[in-house]
Amino acid sequence: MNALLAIPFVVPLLGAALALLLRRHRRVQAGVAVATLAVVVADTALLLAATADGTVLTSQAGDWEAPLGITIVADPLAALLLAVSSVVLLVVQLYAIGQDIGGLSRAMPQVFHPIYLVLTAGVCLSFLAGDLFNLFVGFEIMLTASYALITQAPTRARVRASMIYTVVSLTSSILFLTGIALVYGLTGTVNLADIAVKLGSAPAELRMVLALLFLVVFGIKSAIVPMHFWLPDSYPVAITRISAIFAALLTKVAVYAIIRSQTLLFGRDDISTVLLCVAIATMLVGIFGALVQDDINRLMSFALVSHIGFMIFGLGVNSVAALAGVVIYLVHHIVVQANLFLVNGLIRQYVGHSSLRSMRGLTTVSPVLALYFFLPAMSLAGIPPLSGFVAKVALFQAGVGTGGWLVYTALAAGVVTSLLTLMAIFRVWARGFWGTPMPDMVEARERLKRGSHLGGLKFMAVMTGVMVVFGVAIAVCAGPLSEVAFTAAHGLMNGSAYIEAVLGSDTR
Amino acid sequence: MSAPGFTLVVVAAVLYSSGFYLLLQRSLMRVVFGILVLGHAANVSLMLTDRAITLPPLLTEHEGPLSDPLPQAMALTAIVITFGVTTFLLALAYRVWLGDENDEVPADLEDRRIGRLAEPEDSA
Amino acid sequence: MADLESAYPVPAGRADRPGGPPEDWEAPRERWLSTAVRPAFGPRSVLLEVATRLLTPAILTFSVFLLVSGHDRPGGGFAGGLVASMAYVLRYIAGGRHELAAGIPMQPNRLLALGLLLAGGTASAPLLFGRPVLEVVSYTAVLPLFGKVKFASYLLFESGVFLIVVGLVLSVVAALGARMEAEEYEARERGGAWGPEEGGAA
Amino acid sequence: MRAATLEGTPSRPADLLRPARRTGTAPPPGGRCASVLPMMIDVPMLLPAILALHAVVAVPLPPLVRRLGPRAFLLAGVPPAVSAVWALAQAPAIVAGRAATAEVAWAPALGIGLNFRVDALSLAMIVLVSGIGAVIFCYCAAYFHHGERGLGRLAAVLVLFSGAMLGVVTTDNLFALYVFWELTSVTSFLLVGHDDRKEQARRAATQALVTTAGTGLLMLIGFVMLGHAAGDYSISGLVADPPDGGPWLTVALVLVLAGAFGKSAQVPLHFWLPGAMVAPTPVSAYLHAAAMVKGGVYLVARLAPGFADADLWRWLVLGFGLATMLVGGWRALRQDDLKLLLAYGTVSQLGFLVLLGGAGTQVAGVAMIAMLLAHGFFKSALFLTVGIIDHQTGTRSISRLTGLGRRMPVLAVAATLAAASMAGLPPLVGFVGKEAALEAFVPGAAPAPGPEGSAVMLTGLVLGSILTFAYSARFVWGAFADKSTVSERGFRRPSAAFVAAPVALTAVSLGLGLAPALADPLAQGYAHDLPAGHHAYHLSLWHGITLPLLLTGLVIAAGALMFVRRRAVSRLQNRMPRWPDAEYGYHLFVHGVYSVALSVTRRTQSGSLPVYLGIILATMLLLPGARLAAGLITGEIAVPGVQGAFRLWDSPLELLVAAVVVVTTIATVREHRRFPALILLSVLGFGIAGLFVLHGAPDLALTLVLVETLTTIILVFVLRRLPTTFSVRPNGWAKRLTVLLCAAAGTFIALALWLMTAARTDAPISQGYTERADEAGGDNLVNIILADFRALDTLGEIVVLATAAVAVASLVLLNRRNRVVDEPAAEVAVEAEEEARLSAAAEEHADSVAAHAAAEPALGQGQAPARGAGAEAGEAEMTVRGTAAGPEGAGGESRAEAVGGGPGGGEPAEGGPAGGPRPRPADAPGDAADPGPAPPDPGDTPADSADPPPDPRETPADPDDHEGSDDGRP
Repeated sequence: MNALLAIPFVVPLLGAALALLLRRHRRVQAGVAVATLAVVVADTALLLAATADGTVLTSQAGDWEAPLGITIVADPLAALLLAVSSVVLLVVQLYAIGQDIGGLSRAMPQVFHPIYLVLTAGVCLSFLAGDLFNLFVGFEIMLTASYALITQAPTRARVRASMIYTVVSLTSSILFLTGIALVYGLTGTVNLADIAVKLGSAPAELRMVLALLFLVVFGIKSAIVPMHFWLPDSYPVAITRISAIFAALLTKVAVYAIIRSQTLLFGRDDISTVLLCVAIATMLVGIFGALVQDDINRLMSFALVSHIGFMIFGLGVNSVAALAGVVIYLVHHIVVQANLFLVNGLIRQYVGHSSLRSMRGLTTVSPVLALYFFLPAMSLAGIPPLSGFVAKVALFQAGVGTGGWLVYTALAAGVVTSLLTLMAIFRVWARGFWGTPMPDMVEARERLKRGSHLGGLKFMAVMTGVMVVFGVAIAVCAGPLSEVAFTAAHGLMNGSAYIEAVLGSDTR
Repeated sequence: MSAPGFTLVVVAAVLYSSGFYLLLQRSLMRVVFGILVLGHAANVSLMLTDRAITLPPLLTEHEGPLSDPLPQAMALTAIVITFGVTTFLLALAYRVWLGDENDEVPADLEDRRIGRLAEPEDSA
Repeated sequence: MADLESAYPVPAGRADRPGGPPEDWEAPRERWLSTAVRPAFGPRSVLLEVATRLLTPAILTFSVFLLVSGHDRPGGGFAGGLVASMAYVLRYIAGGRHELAAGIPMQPNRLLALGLLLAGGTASAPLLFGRPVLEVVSYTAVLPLFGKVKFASYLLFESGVFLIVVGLVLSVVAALGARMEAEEYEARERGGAWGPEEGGAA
Repeated sequence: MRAATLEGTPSRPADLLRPARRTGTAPPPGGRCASVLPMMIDVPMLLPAILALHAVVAVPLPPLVRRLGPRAFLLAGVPPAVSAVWALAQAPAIVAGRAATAEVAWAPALGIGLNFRVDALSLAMIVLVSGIGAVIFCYCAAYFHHGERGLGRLAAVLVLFSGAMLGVVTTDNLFALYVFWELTSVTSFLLVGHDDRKEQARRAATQALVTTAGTGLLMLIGFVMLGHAAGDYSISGLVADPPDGGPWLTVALVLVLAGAFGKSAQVPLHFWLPGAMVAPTPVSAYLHAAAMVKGGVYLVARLAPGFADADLWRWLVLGFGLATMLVGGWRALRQDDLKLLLAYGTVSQLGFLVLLGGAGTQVAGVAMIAMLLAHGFFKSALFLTVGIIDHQTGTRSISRLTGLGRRMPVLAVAATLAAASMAGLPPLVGFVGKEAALEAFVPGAAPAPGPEGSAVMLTGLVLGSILTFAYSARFVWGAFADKSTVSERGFRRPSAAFVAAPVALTAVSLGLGLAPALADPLAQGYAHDLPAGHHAYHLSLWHGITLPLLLTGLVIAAGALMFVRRRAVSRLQNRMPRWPDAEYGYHLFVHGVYSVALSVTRRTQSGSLPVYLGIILATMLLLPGARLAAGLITGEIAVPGVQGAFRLWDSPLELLVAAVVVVTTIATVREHRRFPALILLSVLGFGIAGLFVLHGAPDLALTLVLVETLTTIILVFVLRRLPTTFSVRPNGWAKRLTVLLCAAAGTFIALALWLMTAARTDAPISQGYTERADEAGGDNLVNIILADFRALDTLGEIVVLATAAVAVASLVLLNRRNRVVDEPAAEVAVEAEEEARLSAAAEEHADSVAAHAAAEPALGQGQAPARGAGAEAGEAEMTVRGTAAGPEGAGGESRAEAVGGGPGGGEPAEGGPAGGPRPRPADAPGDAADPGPAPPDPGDTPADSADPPPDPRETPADPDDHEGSDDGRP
C-alpha cells in the first residue's frame, strides 16, 4: 500500500534523474521515460481499482503519524484523476517521441524528457497530497516544470508568453504561501484533515475569508474569470505537446485543489453564490473569447477557460450529484483537451501553422485528421454520445435537482455556452476543414508524404488516434465512470471518511 | 492567547504592498524585484504565525519556550523555492532583453489584433 | 546543449579566426595562476585569485561540516550546499568563466541528476520493504578509529540536497554569468558595441 | 463480402451489447453459430443489433465506394432494409398492443440507458425511416456518378444517419432520445455540407446545425426537468404517469417543444429547411421529407398522450402548427425551383402534422398516423422525381422546364399521383388522411380545443389545404407541362432502375389509399393511448356525405381556381408587404453574438501583464478582502484588545530592524536606477534575516543570508546587461490607483494574518516535534523537520531546484541556431512592422477605420468583393486564393509570411522537417501561431466568419430570391 501511493511521484523523479544522466543516449532516455510512465499508469490503475468502492488509502511519509508527518492520501477522486492523467501523460509522451523521431520538433529532447517526468511527479503529488504545504510543494514542482517546458524552443513569442505565464503563476504561488501562513496562523496545523477538524472551532467569518482567498489562489491557476487572462496568452504559444499537457492537466489540478479545499476544508461555509457567479462569467467570457479567435490553438484555449466554468458551476451547485458531475466533467475534459491540442499539433505539421486565416479544406488534405478533430470537438461541445454529453447531463441533472434562480441562470449560461462552443467549433470546421484546400497546403502535404520523417508523423497520428479512442472509451464506460464519480462525490460531501483515514488510524 | 506583535504586522503590510506594486510594473527587473520582496513578505508572514519572540528551536542549547519550528521549516523551503524560481525568471528576463533590447513585458500581439478588429465594429 | 562545456568554448566558427582563443581552450588545471584568465568583473586582481584558490578547500570543508552537523546545529544540506557553491561563485568572480570551468568537479547537470538520484533513492528505498516513503533508517556502529558513529539515511538524503544546491548554483552561474560573458566577448569580436565593465557589486 | 456482413454482423453486435438486465426472454445459448437462430427468435435484442449493424456497415463503406462506385449504396441499404423487415415482422404483435422492448445499460447512475420500446407510433416511423430509407439507398446507386467527390463519406454518413433516426423513433429513454436526436443533427450537418467547396452549402449546414442543436439543447434541459419532476427518465413511464403541474413543468414543456419545433422546422425556425436544400437530392428526400424533420412531429406525438391536456401545450402546438402550415403553403406557391417548392411544401405539411400530433384527440391521432405515412411516401417520391429531372436535364427551375411529361410518361404519371396524394385527392392515402384531419376539428366532434377553437382550426386547415392543392398543381404543371414560352433542353432518358424508386413509393401511396384498412390498425394502436374523442373513427375512403367531404370539395374547387388564376395570385404575393424574415433573425442573432463576443474579448483580454495582475489583486480585495472588511465592521471578527492580546513589538531591537526593513522596502520601490535598487534590495534581505534571528530562527537567517548573497550576485550578472534605469510610468490616476490597490491588498493580507493568528485556539502541532525529537535523533528541530518529519517537502523542493537549474540552462545555453538574437531579419522585421502598425492603430483613436485602412493598403480592394453579396462560392474562393498567391502585391512581404507560414513556405510547424540542419534558426513556421505577420484576411473579419450575416435581401442563400423570374410566364 505504501508503495502504491508513493510510486506515482517517486518513480517519475527517479526516472527524471536517470533521463538527465542519460541525455546523450536519446533512445535510452526515451525508453526510460516511457517505462516510467508505464509504471505510473499501471500503478494508478491499481490505485483506482483499490479505491473505487470509496476506500481512502493513506500512507504516512517517513512513518510519522498524521499531523506531524506528511500524509499521502488517495481517495476515489484523486485516484480517478491520477489514472486518467497518467494515461494522457503517457500518450502525449509517445506523441512527443514520435515527433522527435521524425525530427519534427525544435524542442530539446535531452531536457524535455526529464522535465516532463518532473511535471508528472508534480501532478501526481498534487493529487495525492494530504497536506496543505505538501500540496504547495506539489504545485511548485508542477509549475517549475511547466516554466521550463513552456520555454522549450524559445522564440520571441514564447519568451513573451512564458513571461506572462511565469509571473502570474508566481503571484498565485506567493498568495498560496500566504494562504498557508493564514491557515497555520488560525489552526496551527497544515495537515488537510487536521485543518478540516480544527477549522470547526474557528470563527465562521474568518473561515469564509480563507475559503474565498483559496478560491482566488487556485482560481488563478485554474483560469476562472476574471483571473483567466494569462491562459490564452500563454498556452497556445508553447509547442504542441506542451500546450496539450498544460491544457489537459495543469488547470485541472488547480480545479482539483479548488474542489478539495472547498469541500474538505470549507465545506461548512457556503460560498456557492460566489461560485455560481464566477461560473457564469467564466463560461460566457471564455466562449466569447473563443468565438473571435483566428488561431485554432487560441480558440481552444479560450474554450478551455469557458469549460472550466462548467466545473465551477457544479461545485457551486454543491450537491452529491453536482460533484459527481464535476468529476465526470474533469475526466472528460482532461482527455478531450489533450486530444484537441494533439490534433492541432498534427494540423501544424500538415499546414505549417494553426491560423484559420489561411487554412482551407483540411478534410481533403487528410480525412483521418478531420475525423480526429471531429470526434473530440463534438465531445467538447457536448454532442452525444460522446463523453462531453455524459458530463453535461450529469451537471444539468444536478442543477435542475437543486433549483433556485441563480442555478437556473447558470444553467441557462451553460446552455448558451454549449451552443456557442458548437458555433466556435463549426467555425473551425467550416473554415479550416471544409472548402477547397489552399494550393500551398496540398504542396505541404505532398512534401510531408515524400519526406523522410513520415514514420514519426505516422506515429504521432497513431498516438492522436489512441487519444481519440480513449475519449470514446470514456463515453462507452460512462456507467462505471459515473459510479466512481458518485462514490467520489459522496466522499467529498461527507469528508469524514477522509478525515478518519488520515487521523483516525493510529500508529500501525 | 496573544496576537503577534504589531510591528511585524506592519512590516508584512509594507512588504506585501511594495511587492505588489513592483509586480505591477512594466519593467521586468522590477517584476523580479517584486517577486523577491513578496518572497520575503511570505516568509515574514510565516514567522508571524509564531506569536512571540522565543528561543531558537535547538534542543541542546536552551531551556525554556522554543520558537515554533514548523513555520521556520516551511519558510526555509519557501526561500529555497523562491531562489530557484527567481533564477529562472532572471534567465527569462535576460532572454526577453536579448530579443527586445529592453526589459519590458510586452503585451500580447494577438490580443491587440483582436482589440483592433473590434474598432471598426464600434464606429459602425 | 544545456551542458556546461558548451558554455565555455567560444562557439564554433569563431575559433580559427586570428586573435581569438582556440576552440578547445581550457584553463590549465595544475597551475596556481593562469595567465589567460579574465575575471568576470572589473580588472584582474592576482591577490583575489590566489586568495580564492586558497579559500576554496576551506570553504568546501566548512560546507561539509554544515551538512553533517545539520541535525544538531544550524546548517544542513541547504546551507552546506549554498556555502559550497559560494566557493565556486567566488572563483568565477575572481577568475572568470575559464577559471570556473577549471575548478568544478563535474557538469552541473550531472550533479543535479546525481543529487536527485541520491535523494530520490533514499526516499524510495523503504518502499522496497513495504515501508512508507522516506522512512529513516539509522545504524550506529563502533568503528575502530572513530568510536561510535551513527549512520542515518537522512544523511544520504541531505547529501542529495547538497549536490542539487551546488548543481543549481553552478548551472545558473554558468548560464547567466559565463554564457553571457561569452556572448559579450563574441559581440566585441564582432565589433559589437557594449563592454561589460559597468560596476560590480560583489 | 456482403454475405459475410449479413451472416456475421447480426449476431456479433448483439453479443457485445448484451444487456445487464433483460426484459425479454432468456439469453441465447453460447456458441456463435448456435446463437444465430435463437437471436432471430429473441426479439428484444434484435433491435440494438440492427442499430449496431448501421454503424458496422458504415465503417467499410468509404473504401468500398472507392472500389465499387455508387453500387455500394445497395450494400448501404441493407441495414434499413433489415430494420424495415424486422419491423413489419413485429407489426402484428405490436399492433395488438404488445410493444417490443429491449435494453442496453449505459450509465444507470445518471438515468442514461439505451432502452428501446417499439409501439404503433414507432412502427409507423420505422416504416418511414427504414422502409423509405432502403428505397432511397437504391435510388442513390443510380443517382450518383462513379468517382464523385466524397461519395464514400456521404454513403457512410447516410447509413449512420439512418441508424440514428431509427434510434430516435424506437428509444424509450429521454437521454437516449436526445443522443440519437443530436446524432441526426450532426450527420445531417455533414450531409447538407456534402459539397463543402460551396460557400452556400457550408453556410446552410451550419445554419441547420445551429438551429437544430441549439433548440436541441433547450430540449435537453426540458428533458432533465421533466425527468426530474417525474423521477424517471423513461418516456413510456413519463407519458403514462405525467408529473403534476407547476411553473417548472410548464417551462420544461416549452423547452421540449422548442426542440421539437426546431427539428421540424416550425415557424419561425423554419428557415433552415429550405436552406438545407443544397444537399444532394436523395439526401433531401430522405432527411427533409421522410425522416429527420419528422423527428419533431414524432416527439410531439410521442408526448401528446401525457401532456396534451395542458392548455399551454395545446395552444403552442395548434398555434405554431397552423401558422407553419399556412406560411409554408403560401411561400411554396411562389417558388420557381421545384426543390424549394417541395421544401416549403414540407414546411407546410410539418406544421400540419405537428398540429395533428399535438391536438391530443383520438381522431387527430388517427389522422396524424395516416398523414405521417402519406406525407413520407408522396413527398419522398416527389423529391426523387425532382432528382431525376435535375439529373437528366440539369435544371429544376420551373421557368426552364418544358415537355417532360411527354418524354417521361411513367415518371409523370407517378409524380402526378404523388402530387394528388399531397393535394388530398381520392383515392390516395393523402385524401384519407386529410379527411380524418378535417373530421378531428369538426366543431363538437372532439372535446379538445373547444367549439370556437375547433372552428378556427378547421378554417385554418381548409385554407392550408387550398394552398396545398394549389402548389401541388403548380408542381405537376411546372415539372411536366408543355410550356410554349420555354425552349426544350437537352435531355437524357433515365434508366428504369432510376425511375423505379419514385414509382414504387407512389405505388405505396396508391395502395394505402385504396386499402386504408392496412394502415388503420396502426393508427388505432397509437390513438388508443390518447385522451378519448367522442366516437371511434376508422380510416376509410368513404364515410358518407360528411362535412369533411364537403370541405374537400371546397378545397379542390378553390385550389383549382388559385392554380388557374396563378398570375393574379402571384401579383398579389408580390404586392404583399415582406414579412420580417426569420432567416434575417438568425443572421441578426449570429451577428449579435459575434459583436458581443468581440467587444467582450476586446475589453477583457488586453494582453498586458500589469493589467492582469492588477485584476487578480482587485479580485482578491473584492472577495476575501471585502468579506474581512465586512466582518470587521459588523464586529463578527474579534479584534485583539489593547490591554490583553495586543502588543506593539516584542523587543526594541525588533523595532529598529523593522524600521530598516520598512525604509529600505519603500526606498526600493521608489528607486529607478538599477544598481541602487539592487543594493537596497540586498539590505532589505539582510534586514529580514535580522528579524529572523530576533525571532529565534537561526537556520532561516543563515539560509536567507546565503541565498540573498547568491541572488545579489546573480542579479548583478543579469543587471549589468540591462538599461541603467527602469522605465518610469508617468504620475497619473493610473499610478495612484495602482498604489492604492497594492496598499489595500498588502494591508488586507497583513490584517488577516494578525487576526487569524490571534484567533487561534488550538496549540500548534509543533509541540509534537519537540516531544519526538529524540526518536528522530537530533537537536535542531528545524533540520529534523526538513530532513525527517517532513522530508517529502524537502524532496519536492530540491526537485524544484533541479528543474529550475535545468530550465535556466536550457533557456540560456541554446544552440546557436536557436538563439533568439540570431533570428533572421524576416521574422523580426515582420514583427516589428506589425508592432509599429499596432501602435499606430492604437494611437489614432480619432479615426480608427482610417488607421486600419492605412495600415493595410493591400487589403482595401480585396474587401469589397468578398464581403458583398457576391459571396458566391467561386468568387470567394478566388479572392482568397488571389491574395494567397500574390505576395508580390502591395504589402507583399507580410502577406507572404502570413500565407506561406514563413520563409520556408508552407513548411510544417515546429522546426520544419525540411529545415534539417539549415542555418535558419527561426522557427518561423512553427511559430506561425505567432500572430505577428498576418494582417486579417479580407472578408474574414470575425463578424462574418462562421456564418457571415450579410444582408438577407441580397443573399443567394435566401431561397425567395429565385422568385425574380416571376411565375414562369407560360
